[in-house]
Amino acid sequence: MEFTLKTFIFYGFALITIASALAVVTVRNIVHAAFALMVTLFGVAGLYVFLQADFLAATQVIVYVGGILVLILFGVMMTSGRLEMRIHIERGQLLLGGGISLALLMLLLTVIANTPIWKNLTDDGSPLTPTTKRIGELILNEKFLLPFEVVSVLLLVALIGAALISRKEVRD
Amino acid sequence: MIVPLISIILLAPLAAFAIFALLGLAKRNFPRQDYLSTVAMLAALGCSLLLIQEVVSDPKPITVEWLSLGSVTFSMGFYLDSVTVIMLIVVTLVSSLVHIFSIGYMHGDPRYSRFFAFLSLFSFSMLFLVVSDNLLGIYIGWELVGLCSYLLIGFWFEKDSAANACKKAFLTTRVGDIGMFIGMMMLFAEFGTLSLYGDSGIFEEVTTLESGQIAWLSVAGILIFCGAVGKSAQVPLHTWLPDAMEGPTPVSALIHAATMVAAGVYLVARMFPILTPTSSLVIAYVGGITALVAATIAIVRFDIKRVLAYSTVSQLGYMMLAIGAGSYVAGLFHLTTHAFFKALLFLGSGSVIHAFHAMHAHHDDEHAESDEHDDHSLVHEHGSEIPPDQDMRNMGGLRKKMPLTFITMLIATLSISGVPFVFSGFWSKDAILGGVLGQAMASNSPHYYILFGMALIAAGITAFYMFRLIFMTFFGEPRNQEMHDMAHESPWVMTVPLIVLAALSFPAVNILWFNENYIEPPPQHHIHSPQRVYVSPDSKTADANSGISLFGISEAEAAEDESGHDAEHASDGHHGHGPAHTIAMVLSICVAGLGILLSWLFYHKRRFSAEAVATTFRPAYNLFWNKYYFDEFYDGVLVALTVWKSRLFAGFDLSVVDGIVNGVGTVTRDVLAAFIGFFDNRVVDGLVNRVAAVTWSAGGRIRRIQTGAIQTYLFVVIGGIVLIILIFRLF
Amino acid sequence: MLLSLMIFVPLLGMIVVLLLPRESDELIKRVTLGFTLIPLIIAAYLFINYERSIFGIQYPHGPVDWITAFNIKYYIGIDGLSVTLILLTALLGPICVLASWRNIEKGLKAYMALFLLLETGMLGFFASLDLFLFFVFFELTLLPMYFLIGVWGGPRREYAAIKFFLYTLFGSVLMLVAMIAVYLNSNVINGVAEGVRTFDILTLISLAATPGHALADPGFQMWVFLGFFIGFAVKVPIFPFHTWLPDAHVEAPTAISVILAGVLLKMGTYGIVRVNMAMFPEGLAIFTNGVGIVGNSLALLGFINIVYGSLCALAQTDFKKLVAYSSIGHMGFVILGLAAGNSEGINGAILQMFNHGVISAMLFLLVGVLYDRAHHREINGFGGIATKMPVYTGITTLAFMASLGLPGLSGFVGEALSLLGAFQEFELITILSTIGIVVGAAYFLWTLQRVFLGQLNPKYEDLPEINKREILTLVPLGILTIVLGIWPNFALDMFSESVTNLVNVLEAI
Amino acid sequence: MSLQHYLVISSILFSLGIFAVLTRKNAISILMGIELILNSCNLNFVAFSRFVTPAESIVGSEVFRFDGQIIAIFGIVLAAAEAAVFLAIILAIYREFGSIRPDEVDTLKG
Amino acid sequence: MESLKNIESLAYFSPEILLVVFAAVVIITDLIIKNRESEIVAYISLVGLGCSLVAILITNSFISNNEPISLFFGMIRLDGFAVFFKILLLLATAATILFSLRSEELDIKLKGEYYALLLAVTFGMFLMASSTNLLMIFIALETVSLTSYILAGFLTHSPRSSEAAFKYITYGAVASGTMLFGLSMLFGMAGTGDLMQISAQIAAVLASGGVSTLSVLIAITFILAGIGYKIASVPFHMWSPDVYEGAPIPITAFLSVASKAAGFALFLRFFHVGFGKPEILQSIDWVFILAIVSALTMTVGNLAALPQRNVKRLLAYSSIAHGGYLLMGAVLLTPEGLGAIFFYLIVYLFMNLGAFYVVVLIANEAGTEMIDGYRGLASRAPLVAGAMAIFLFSLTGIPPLAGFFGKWFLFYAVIGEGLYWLALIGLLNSVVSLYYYARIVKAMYFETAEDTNGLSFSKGTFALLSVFAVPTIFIGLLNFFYTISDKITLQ
Repeated sequence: MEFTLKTFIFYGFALITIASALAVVTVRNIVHAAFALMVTLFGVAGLYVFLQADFLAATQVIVYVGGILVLILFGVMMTSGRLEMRIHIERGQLLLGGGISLALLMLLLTVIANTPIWKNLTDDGSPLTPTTKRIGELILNEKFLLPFEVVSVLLLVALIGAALISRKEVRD
Repeated sequence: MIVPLISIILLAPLAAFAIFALLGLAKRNFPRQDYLSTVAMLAALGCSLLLIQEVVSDPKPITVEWLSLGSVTFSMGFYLDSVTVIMLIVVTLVSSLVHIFSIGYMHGDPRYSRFFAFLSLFSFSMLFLVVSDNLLGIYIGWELVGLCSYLLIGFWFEKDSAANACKKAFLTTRVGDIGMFIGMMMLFAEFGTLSLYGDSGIFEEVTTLESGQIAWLSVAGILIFCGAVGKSAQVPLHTWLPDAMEGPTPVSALIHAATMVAAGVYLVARMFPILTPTSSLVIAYVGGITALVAATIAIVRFDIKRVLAYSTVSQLGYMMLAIGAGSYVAGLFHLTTHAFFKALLFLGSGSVIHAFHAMHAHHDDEHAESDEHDDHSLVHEHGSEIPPDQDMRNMGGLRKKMPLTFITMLIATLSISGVPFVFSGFWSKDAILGGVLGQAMASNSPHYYILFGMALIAAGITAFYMFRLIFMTFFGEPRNQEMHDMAHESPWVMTVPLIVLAALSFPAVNILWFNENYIEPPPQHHIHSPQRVYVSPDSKTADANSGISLFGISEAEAAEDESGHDAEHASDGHHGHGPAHTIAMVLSICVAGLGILLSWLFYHKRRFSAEAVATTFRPAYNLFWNKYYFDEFYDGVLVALTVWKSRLFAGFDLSVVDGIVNGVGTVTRDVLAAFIGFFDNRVVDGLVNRVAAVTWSAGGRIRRIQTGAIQTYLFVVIGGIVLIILIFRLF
Repeated sequence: MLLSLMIFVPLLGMIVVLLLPRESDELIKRVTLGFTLIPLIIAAYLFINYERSIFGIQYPHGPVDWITAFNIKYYIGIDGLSVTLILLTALLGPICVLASWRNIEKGLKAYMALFLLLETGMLGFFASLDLFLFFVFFELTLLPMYFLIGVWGGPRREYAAIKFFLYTLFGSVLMLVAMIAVYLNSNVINGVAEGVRTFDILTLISLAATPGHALADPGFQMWVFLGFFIGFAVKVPIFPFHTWLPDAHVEAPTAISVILAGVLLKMGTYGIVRVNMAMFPEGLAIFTNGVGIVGNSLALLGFINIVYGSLCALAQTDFKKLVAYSSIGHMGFVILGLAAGNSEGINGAILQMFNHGVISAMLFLLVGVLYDRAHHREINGFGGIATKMPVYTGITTLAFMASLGLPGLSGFVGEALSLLGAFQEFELITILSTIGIVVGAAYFLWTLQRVFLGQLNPKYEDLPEINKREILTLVPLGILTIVLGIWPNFALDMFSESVTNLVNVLEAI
Repeated sequence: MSLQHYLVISSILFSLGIFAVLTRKNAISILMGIELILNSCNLNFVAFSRFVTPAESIVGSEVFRFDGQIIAIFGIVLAAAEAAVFLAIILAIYREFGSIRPDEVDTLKG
Repeated sequence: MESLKNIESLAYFSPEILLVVFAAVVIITDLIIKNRESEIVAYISLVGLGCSLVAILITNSFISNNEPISLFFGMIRLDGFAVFFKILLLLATAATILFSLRSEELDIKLKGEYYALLLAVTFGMFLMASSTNLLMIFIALETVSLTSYILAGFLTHSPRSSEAAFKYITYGAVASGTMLFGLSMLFGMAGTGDLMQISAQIAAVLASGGVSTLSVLIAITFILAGIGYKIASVPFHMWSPDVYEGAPIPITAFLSVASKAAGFALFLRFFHVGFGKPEILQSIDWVFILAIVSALTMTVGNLAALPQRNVKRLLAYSSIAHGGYLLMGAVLLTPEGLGAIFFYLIVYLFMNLGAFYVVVLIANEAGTEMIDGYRGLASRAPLVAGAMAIFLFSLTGIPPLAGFFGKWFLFYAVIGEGLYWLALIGLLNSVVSLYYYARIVKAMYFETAEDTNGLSFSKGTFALLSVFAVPTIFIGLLNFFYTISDKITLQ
């Protein structure tokens, strides 16, 4: 693979994504972790662009960064009562967790390496084309209408539920 | 006529019992159970006498099908030959007399009616045993008489000694019965039937056996004999009989002297055709040893009933010896005479006891209290305490107070001692002695000479201890004046039977035995050795056996012997005519006279002191006094072992089997569940914690079990996934 | 139809009882009694009208389609074996109701309802000709029994009840596996599955005798035999599955002990005859005619049961426990007889089943009578009560004598025939088994002595004699004991044809 | 920039997410871990959509492969909904237990 | 088989639509009537379920010759299988609504939301039972999960409830995330989201060596995490005792029956349709793995249930065990296995819901969920105790109760496949299970209460109780249900 700017940028995104994800799972400060997560999410969005998923990248940024991350930060703020305390992570748990995660990673890498049909599939280099219209058609008129409708119900439920549960007091 | 007669014989006593039982369920009594039972018995007696005429020369069993199992059929039925009829008469006669005697003897007992009912049931069972034509029927009657014996020995069950004695009697005889049952099983397995007579009966089938095949038959014969060992109180299962004297005396007279104990003899006589030389010899030895052992024990007893009991054992041994030695008829003859005189002796002693114990406080608590702890022993120790009214040391000089009792008992004693010629006992005993000696001479086997010697010694001892009894009881001065004053002659209901029985002790009354045409010889065939000496006391032709031709198992040998022994043999069947009988008679008269003389010197004249002799021969005396330690042996070893073992088993059951099951349960419930719980709560967590042990100790925290922590669960999820994949990869 | 009526009348009775008001104790008792008498009448009718000389099923009802997906049918009928046990069950029904007349203090209604349900289960079990139905009825007895022991039992009733339940369920589980295996193979001939599968016991029996049929394969038969056998062995109970029995018997109320000993144990042996022996003769042959210890295993189990049960009984101080262990011993004779596989053995075993049902029922009733008066069962705590209760003592003696195998009473015939049969096949084991007879006599007599004979324990100066109702419960059993002792053909006739047939099958192996 | 690149990235993200979920002592950190996991899944879908799936439709000369993308879109939406509910529950937990340490929420156990 | 397009599909989708519509109606009514304690919303929900049931029956009549109808471009499918599960789920939901009406725990002011959520979750479950597309499967699963989290944590004033919700969502999110990763791998291997095509595609690439078995295995295992957590199979079961204990009892009942049933619907469709091909089985014997999982599941469930003292928690473990039994049938890939599952689910529906209903009643009246609270129930409330005994023994599998027939069917199917060891483990497990079920019975019947006052229940309570108890007695005895179970197939 020739080393072009594109690849350089790709590796940059990949590195940023992974590094920030690593930060998310390692930094002690939850707010720092949240910001690291933001970086990760951006990184993934960038990768989406590389995969010619422009609409998806935008959605990623809007929903994740604009929505979920904000929610998380809210959550952090609302539950920060004991944040000042040092959270002591037991080393054993850390080691075991790390071990299992690593084992899992190894397994997955083995799979990736041992799946012929996933090999040698390189970017055909086709130019970025807008996908929004087609996605809109698919979702609203074609194959993905039903999931779309169901998800809307799901969102409604989540809305009601979140409101319900996080409500301060429902006692009589 | 046979069937209705036998039906009456069997059903009359049964009905008497049934009426009692049915009314008993309604908690009522038949007002005169005593008369009812007695009349029933007399009816049976009458029918038995009528049967004398019915016996034909070639009897056939009369059977009904009892059980049919497809290929196999068990039938029940009667077989009526002369022996049966004589037995019937003996049983019904003695039973009737005992019934009558009991009306007086048991008078005033709170369970008076029950006593008669039990007597009736016993009579039925005994008669059933006698008439049965097959082993199964015999076995049924056999066990039923055992039951009645149990019930009657334990009649005064408030006495712990009686309660122990009845249980002991039943159990001991049952041990023998098991042997008999196994013997029956062997016969059944071989022949497929338990019928004795008839075309496919055992006696017919046994003739088809080759002589090489009879080893098992010897075993079967001995096993069947085991039943008789139990029932007829042969060594080593004799210990129950003396203890059985705890029962009322009429019971002792009827069951434990005249009939039931003789059933063993009857059984062996009945099974005569299947006895092989080996089994015969075993029987003879057991009988001989029993005769001797029991006689020696009897010498040192003071309890009047126990003397008689050991005497009975001894006499039964005699009969066994006779049959074992081939003197089939002699054995049965002695059975009959013994039944009469021994019943008489018992009833006489009952009369004495009755006299001493007019108040009939049978169940006074005097000798009951020592037995409180007996609950814990399976078989109780055996009446070392003598009831005062039975202790001969309390008696003496009774002949004037109770003349009738004295005279009748004296007649019986003379009979049993073998005083010559006028008493039936002499003839029957002589027939046995002659038979054994004849056998010994015929077979030239040292065994039978030894046995003859034993029999002879036993005869002498018998005369000795019987006269000892008479002297101690009826002669001399009263030793216990208080009791003596109380004593009185018994009422007529008790003395009349005594007189009748005394009359029966004379040979003239036992006429049937002297009629050689009436007594059928047992069937003979080639498995029998020349020991088959068929001896009739008064028959020249008694020795009508063809079995002489073979000796033992080997035919060649047998043929050789045939010629050698024929001459001697031809004559030894007849008492008084052959050399064997002559020798036997002379010897027997001598030993009897010697015994009586010694007894007279010891106990009447007091020329010698019995105590002094006892001291001189202390070991022998101890042996006799302790009855050869049989009871101690059983108690100490067998019974203790059984109880101990069963306790062990129960312990095993509780602790081990249950323990294993509970253990499995516990393992399942506790360990595995705990493990699962552990797994749920601790393993993963515990692993985490253990790995972090350094942190814990450093922090000095008490170990905190993080149950319910969600991340534990997640560890399991992810770990599970990895595990499943890895496990699968391994396959 | 008559048979179905008999089976389901108690069920109907249960519903009726449940609808009665809770307070009307007397009415409930009478209604229950009535509903147990009807099956008795029908059973007696069947018993009398059963054509003895014919081998085969009589009074059949069905086969009616039930669960078509598995070709399960409602199919009942009787042969000589089942009609005998049905009579026993139906007879014990009213007796047990009478025995429960006074001593059920709480929840009488539920007690009676459960009892009626139990009776339906038992009757149905003996009449079933469909293996599945058979199993369902077999299990149907579990629930009521569990409650009857657990609610109305003695101090350790909870333990006893669950133990009983767990044991039996464990056994049935293996049975279920075997049953499914049989069903699945019921249409396989020469390795090819064709036609419908079936649960019909009669059909299965004939299939298992068809050469080339999957059911006839000795290896298959062995495993299936084992599955069924363990299931039934728990019920019998055969060592080492027996430890539930003493607990259950001791804790259960009198009437329930009676049913347990009288009928439930018979379900095990009946199952062994009906399924294990008739259906899997090849499997049976491995354990009775095979080589070495395996070939003697069934007889050995019988022997162990006899000796072990008797010795355990000897060691007991609890009257009821003694009787319970004696049951183990006596069921050993059944096993021994069945192991013999010949006419005498099997007939004897079946007769012994019936006799043991009658005798042990009597024994438990008698223990109950005493317990109701003295409120304990310590054998050593009594003494001399024969003076106070002569009639009771008389009946007890009868029962004891019958139980220890006194000839002339029913216990003897079955035992003797079993032994006679077994001796022909297993000489040594049978001879050793006779130890059980002596020990049996020993513990019964010893008990008799300790409880009834000797000095009267002053505590029981005022012990009331057995009353009329109690006598009424005992008399029919006592009569049966005597009648069967004198005239065993009364019962033997019923099933000897069936047994002959079975023996022919077994001997053909 | 082959498929495998993306797959490796997503695998790493996934493992990191799992690691977070297993070890973080803060409920919100766990939520972040979950978001990482979901992102890795989405990345997978999009990558497969780009490289593996057959052309969904051809409009003119352009080849569109959308299934994976649309799944990813739904994935994002679901993640959002889940996050909302999760946070609501975290708030409730915080209210009841005064802590959002997952190992302190352990009254239900055994 | 052509898939119907969106508009054409609507008619077949009417049961689901009705549920959503009624959920909306419930919320709107709740807003309108102001009285937040009114139970009218519950009845509206019931009407909604009724309408949906009618719609299901109507749509069922469209399926002729067992020919499934593919809807919405193959997103979901209408077949007998789906119809069966829909009816089952509907009944479970109806029962849950009735329980909720009686539960004092749920005597709160948020009725409108509560019932709307119940309808929504039912909607999600319907989709789980009929989805044939990876995306649809995941969305359906998430709908059910999210709603369940909320329902489990519905008692906001109860720490237990919140904790349950927290654990549930954490666990669920991880499990479903893992599953999604697995789905993505599957998508990557097959290149399509349609289950039918996936099946063919995977078989093809496996055969051609395009993917290694390990890859497929990992994908399956990851997906199993998501489905396994729904049906609470080992090792994905650990959430369920905690959640069941913490959640409101009606929800616990609902989760243990409906959620599990829906999970099984998904499981069956996914594994039977997606991976049931012999070609796939040749290289990946997942049947064996799942058989082990099934054995472990019932063993763990039963053994862990033994020491429990809280009836709810005990029943939670018990339902894990029952999941294990069902799993036995699910791994068989035979019509018998399927039929057994269908039948068992019918039975399980009645007996388990019945048991939970009694738990609700006792929690209301005696105020406790502990076994000790059941002491002497036989005398305090004989009918309730009797019904409970029936349910418990049916759960154990004692004839003639339906549970026995259910187990019979299952073990029959298992042995039919020659898996004797599995059947034996299962059966021994039933023996073990007797022990803990009987502990409750023991408390009710063999022990006496300190408080001997009778408990009084309304007639409606008894009526509802008998609605569960009567079928628990009779289902097994009637041929009808076997016929139904036998008819349903899965293509």
